[in-house]
Amino acid sequence: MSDRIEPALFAPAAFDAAAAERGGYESYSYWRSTFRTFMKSRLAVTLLLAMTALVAFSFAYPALSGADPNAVALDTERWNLRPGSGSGPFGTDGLGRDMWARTWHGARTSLLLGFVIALFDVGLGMIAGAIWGYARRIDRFMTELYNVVTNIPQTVVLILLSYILRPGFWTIVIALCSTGWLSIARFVRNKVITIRDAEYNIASRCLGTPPGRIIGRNVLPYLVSVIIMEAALTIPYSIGAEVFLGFIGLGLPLDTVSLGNLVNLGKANFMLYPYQLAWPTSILAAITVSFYIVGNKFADASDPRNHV
Amino acid sequence: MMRGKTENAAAARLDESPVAPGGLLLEADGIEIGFTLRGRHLSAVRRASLTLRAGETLAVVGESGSGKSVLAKSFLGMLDRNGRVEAGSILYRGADLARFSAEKDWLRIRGRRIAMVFQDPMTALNPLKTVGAQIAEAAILHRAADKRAARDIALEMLERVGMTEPARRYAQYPHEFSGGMRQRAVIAAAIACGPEILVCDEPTTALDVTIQAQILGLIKNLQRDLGMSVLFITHDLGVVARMADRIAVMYAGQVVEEGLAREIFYDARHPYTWALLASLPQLGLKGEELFAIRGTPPSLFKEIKGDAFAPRNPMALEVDFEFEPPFFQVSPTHRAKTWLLDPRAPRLEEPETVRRLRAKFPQGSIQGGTR
Amino acid sequence: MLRYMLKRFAQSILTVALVVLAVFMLLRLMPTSGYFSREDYVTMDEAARTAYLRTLGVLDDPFTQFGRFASALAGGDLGRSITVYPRTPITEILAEKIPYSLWFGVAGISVSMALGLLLGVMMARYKDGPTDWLGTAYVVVVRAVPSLIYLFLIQTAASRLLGLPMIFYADDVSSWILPAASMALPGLAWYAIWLRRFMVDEENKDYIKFAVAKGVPRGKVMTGHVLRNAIVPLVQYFPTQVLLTITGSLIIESIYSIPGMGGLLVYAIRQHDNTLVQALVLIYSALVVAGVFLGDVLMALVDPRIKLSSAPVEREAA
Amino acid sequence: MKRATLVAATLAMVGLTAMAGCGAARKSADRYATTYFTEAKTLNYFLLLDSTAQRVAANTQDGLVENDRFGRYVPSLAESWTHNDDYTVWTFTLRQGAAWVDSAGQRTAWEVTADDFVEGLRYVADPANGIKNVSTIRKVIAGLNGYYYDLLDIDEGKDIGMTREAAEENFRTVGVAAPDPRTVVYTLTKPTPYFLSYLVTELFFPLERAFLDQVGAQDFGTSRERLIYSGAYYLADWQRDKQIVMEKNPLYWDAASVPVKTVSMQKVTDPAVSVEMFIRGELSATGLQADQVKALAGTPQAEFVYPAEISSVTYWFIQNFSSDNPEFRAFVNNPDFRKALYYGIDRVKLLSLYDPYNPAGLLRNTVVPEETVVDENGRDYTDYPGLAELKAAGDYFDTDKARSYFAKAVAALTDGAGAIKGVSPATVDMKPVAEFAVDGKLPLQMLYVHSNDANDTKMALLLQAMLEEVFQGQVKLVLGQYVDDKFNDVVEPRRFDLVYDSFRFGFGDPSAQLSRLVTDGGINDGRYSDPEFDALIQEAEGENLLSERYALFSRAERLFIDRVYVIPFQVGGGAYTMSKAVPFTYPRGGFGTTRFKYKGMIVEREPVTKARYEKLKAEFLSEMESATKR
Repeated sequence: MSDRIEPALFAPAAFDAAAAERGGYESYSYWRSTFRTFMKSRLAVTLLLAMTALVAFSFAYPALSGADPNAVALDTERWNLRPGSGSGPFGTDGLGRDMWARTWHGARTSLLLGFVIALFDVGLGMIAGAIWGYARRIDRFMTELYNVVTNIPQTVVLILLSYILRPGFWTIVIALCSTGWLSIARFVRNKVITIRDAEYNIASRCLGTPPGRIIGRNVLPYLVSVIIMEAALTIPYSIGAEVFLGFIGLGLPLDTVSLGNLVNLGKANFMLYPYQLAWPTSILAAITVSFYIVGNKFADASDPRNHV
Repeated sequence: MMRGKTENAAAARLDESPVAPGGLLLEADGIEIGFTLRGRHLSAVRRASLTLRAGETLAVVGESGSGKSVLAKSFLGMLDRNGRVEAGSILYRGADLARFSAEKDWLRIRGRRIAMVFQDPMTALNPLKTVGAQIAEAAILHRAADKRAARDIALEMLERVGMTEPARRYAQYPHEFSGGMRQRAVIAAAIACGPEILVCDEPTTALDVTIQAQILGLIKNLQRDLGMSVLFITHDLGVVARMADRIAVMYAGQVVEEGLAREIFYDARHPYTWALLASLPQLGLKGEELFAIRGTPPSLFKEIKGDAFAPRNPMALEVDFEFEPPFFQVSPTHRAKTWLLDPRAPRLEEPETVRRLRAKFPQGSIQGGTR
Repeated sequence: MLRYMLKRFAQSILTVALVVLAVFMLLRLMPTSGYFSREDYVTMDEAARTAYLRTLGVLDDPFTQFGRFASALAGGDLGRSITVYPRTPITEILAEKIPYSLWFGVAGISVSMALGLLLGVMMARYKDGPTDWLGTAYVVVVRAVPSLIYLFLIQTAASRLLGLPMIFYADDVSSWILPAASMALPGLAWYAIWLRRFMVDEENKDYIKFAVAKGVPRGKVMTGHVLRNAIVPLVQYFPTQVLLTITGSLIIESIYSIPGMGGLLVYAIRQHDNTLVQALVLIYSALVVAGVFLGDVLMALVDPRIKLSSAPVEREAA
Repeated sequence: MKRATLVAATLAMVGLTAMAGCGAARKSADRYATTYFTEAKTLNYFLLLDSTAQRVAANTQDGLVENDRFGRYVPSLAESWTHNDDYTVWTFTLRQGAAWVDSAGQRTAWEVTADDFVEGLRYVADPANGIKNVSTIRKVIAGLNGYYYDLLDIDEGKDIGMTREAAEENFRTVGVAAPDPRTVVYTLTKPTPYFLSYLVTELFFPLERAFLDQVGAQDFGTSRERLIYSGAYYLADWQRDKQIVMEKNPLYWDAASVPVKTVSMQKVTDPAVSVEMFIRGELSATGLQADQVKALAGTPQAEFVYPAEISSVTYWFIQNFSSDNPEFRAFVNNPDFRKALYYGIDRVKLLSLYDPYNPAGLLRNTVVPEETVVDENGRDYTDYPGLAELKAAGDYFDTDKARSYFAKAVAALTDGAGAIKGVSPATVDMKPVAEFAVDGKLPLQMLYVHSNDANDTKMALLLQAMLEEVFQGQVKLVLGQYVDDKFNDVVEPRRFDLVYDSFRFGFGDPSAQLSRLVTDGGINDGRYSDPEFDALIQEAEGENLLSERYALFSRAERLFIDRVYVIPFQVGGGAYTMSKAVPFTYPRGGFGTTRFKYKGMIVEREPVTKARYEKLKAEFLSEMESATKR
């Protein structure tokens, strides 16, 4: 085989430094790798699509359809209609309210709740965690605070705050965030301390870069993946918490349409009108499960160890 | 090239006849090892061939990622789950290890025939078990020893690897050991079952320089005392110079040059080997920048055309970018895979640094390769 | 060691005291009208209402009340319930209720540990296989779907399908099955998923590879090395989990009518039973603190690398 | 039980019932199993903070008199009684040998004596014991009010010139005395012909002082061992939040009238569970909510469902006459608007949330409940002229009337362009219940406040839709919400325009409710004022002849309702039940603990069918007719 090679080829070739450097690798980008790794999981992609569709529909439907989820039927014949019997795809509830409209309005409320809580938890947690990690002086205080707060059983705080404050959207937000941010802050703090003492940051500090800039430029980007995951996992958690608070009578006002309220109302009538629980529950489960899995898969994908 | 898994029954029967020193013990031929990483295929080892003779020390050298560890691991059936030997054969005592798939088969090889010492002694020992127990574990398995006997063997091994107060050391946990002591313990565990081949995967990289010498000495002594063959994987030519009888140089999943230690050090033919030798810090001159191979190794996810080293080789020929070179025999014991040895190729001088090496380390200062 | 324990103990006392004080002060934010029913409110005049509140001992300033609570506590007295079980000594209430929660909790933990660890091992052993897939699906459902929903469905569906009683009767063993099983569900998922993760982590470690290289059969590697080491981080949580069983499960106890501790705190808060809330918060936080400490001690016992010193053990799983 | 067995059992049950209907002998059971939803907070029967404790007290403690199955007052621990001519001094002669038993059903060292009744009242009258209900009788028993406040002042640290011991000595002057062990004499502040209706409340139950001293005041009634029993049952088991078991008192003076030997109550949290347990045969009786009744239609159980007893509690809407909402304040002070509301609220529709089949059966049109107050001729108070028509009106919902009254009100209160006279745009601050802006124009915005209970919320939404429809969009209901037990924080500071409230009827006289509804009355939460009504009530209170007294009260009540100061709409209790207890075999009465008594109740092995219930009811009504006519 080698005999057939053109002798002319046996001439020295010019050295191309760029080609040598390229080595056949594409340049590594953290986000591109994360994205690619994530997209490799068919389940994650499917659920991400489902999740997006659910979220989009939950926000689009109430906004576009104009259906009133609290529209009461004065005609008692229209109460408790089973799905399909001229009553919308999900039937009606004990006041003749359209379960389809209620389910999507409820999904929107619950998602909104989850988003707001995630925003506060993660936002507050990040800022506090970054400061906590960077400022050695407050470390002791924050650690003590963390110890005290994490020693109070979460349900105690949840119930206590829900009870002292008036039941409502912001009460639940406050109740859930009052403890949620601290665990994220703690996590961020640990990360920050690890990164803070990394050599390039010490070098950077020596060059007189202000701490704020170091946090913003060098530290926070490392936390973004953590943050997205925490945010994604906060959604199912806060939806679950809302259901729990509803169960003990401290949830959102019952004329607010939320998944928690729908579940608790549906539960009371489950033996009689199972669909009144089944539909909201299915949507709820679809949302929580997809957020949970997508969050976890994203966490996997954002872990550089899993990058090719 | 897909292989069937049907002829494995015979694989488990090993030829027990003694192999005279210098006789062929293990012969890997045309090995291809591939990994599936997130849906992509990576060729870690590409048609690599290697022989190991009884009682010799063969050093496999190359940059990280050149496939040397992977190749060695395939001799013990220890590739990660997503990797497998896709082609080639590994003949050992009449069995083709490349066709082993059942764990039952490998259990006859691992430890008792071929043992392995890992790079990082800090992580190679189970932190929650006593050092003694981890050595005895191997003894129980391969010498069918009861616990008492295994303990005695373990104590003997600890002593053999130069541990003082073996009884006390036996009951200690790895974290109570220094790095060097841990590596001794790892070696003790590896030799506890009396293997024929000891694979040392960069056993000194993680250690202090002073400890390195001790460990290398220990391995050398053990080899002599126990009559083992040693497959030494390293990227450190300094270590190679001390240890190796023969050297195989790997690049991008291929063995590119193979020969007796002195042949490689004094008469290297492959540009990559030259480059490696040139990078020896000992060869640096005051006021001159240390030599470094330019560029990065190729991605093994992609098909490689021609000579894998060509893009980084300042002396590359046009043909290197088009066709993969075959092996050219330099001497009966020495061969290299480069077009430079082709009669059609221009005569190129080896680099200045390599000549300097010859001047700095005259014949005989390379310990191995006397055979 | 002794110094460390003393320091740790003092810190714990302080933490618990701060927690109780915080909750105590929060409780005082609630209006006293909650002590009266609608009917009471209209039939009692202001003076009578004040008199009633005085008999409850809630009119003194919070610090006096707290002082009273603290000094009684020093004498081993948790006080008497105000509104939930008026005038009943709290210790008596607890003595009645704790056994129920404890037994169901311990039963739940035993089941969840046994099955959860088994499931975790199977998932790790057959990673990416059907077992792993099903196990993961189970874990996802249990962790993502609000527990109220599946617990309720279990009560209604399983009791009908299996012909088991819908509520708990102390003298009917078959009525213990569903609540105990429900109790085990979340724990089972927790054990399974963490054990799986830790085992997978362990499997990739060098010493596992070295053990394989020594020729240890895979089964032995799994049990003797991987499982052994993967369980260690879980051990840390064991004391907390066992201790916290006495706080009961609100939902399960409520739907199965188990007279345990689960709903007590909620009732106490909603009925402004300050002494009861204080006692419960005190107990709960003391349990958490004790659990964490015992967890660290246990860790030190099973992991030779850890010595009890000034720094608490960092916790990985949550 | 496997599904097949369940089906078989159900079929067998149906079969047996059918047989029973054919006249086969019904087997009676000596066990009554039921459920309860809230735990008895304490067994101290003077505190009675919840209905479960009331059930326990009703069956384990007796008073001087009790109600029979027709609601008549009959002897209990008192054999007989007399009163003076103006009903101010009542003398009771006790039964001999009524024993206190302990929690094992064993005889104690004590018998029920006249002193026990004196001690009972002494306990109730001491503010230190925190008896909330004492206010009901503080002004009934002579000297009690003064005694109570003396002690209260002392406890609050006021110097009233005596020590607590001295003040306690003054209990001699309070109108209760035990001249001999078998005689109790009550002296009252004013003529009280209906005094017996107080005696079925716990406030007049006996208390064995020696036992109280033995267990200590603090511990009294905190466990079943720390209590002794004088009633038909003793408490054989009490596991908090789990179960209550009452066993028949073997020493009971009227043991022959107690057919059921064991009453067992299981705590459940979910009403649906109770129904399911009944269907599975685990219970003797269960209540049913509206939706559950509907779901049972077509099942074998459907024929067992019959209406539950209604109670003397009345639900009514109250309007805030001094609202912070200027729009509503303008309208509510207009009688035509109130009439418009009166006719415009479709109460039957609201009640179909509670009873889908016969919602009108839950209607109540009067403040004072029917079948509770009867004059000396056996005539029901609500059958007096004026009220009789109201009662007969039944469902008076009338859209046209509502609209025409509303039009009148609008004409009077607004200019032609829909702007309400004298009202300018404002922000109505009723925080934390609600905050909203009003523009001083039609549509009228009004704040309806409801609890976070599921049914209350449904009712609010229904009311909102209903008023929108009836008043053609001119009345907009703003909804405000409070946590169930925080109603006092809403109604006291008057953070509502419209809200509903409910009141138990305390004792056997219309004054129990009506006298509290006068200007500045205890339950005048709307802050209306009507001198004409006040005068009528005052006049009625001075009349001692029942028929005259009731005539005056009924005139006042009619005027009160015609002017729509409140809008009564619902009876207490009601809805449906399934039970193995034979209806009308147990005591009947609207006061105290009577309605919780199981004495005399006959329990069968099979559920009572609806048909049988109807038959029993007809029989009972005719029996009662003859029993109560004098």
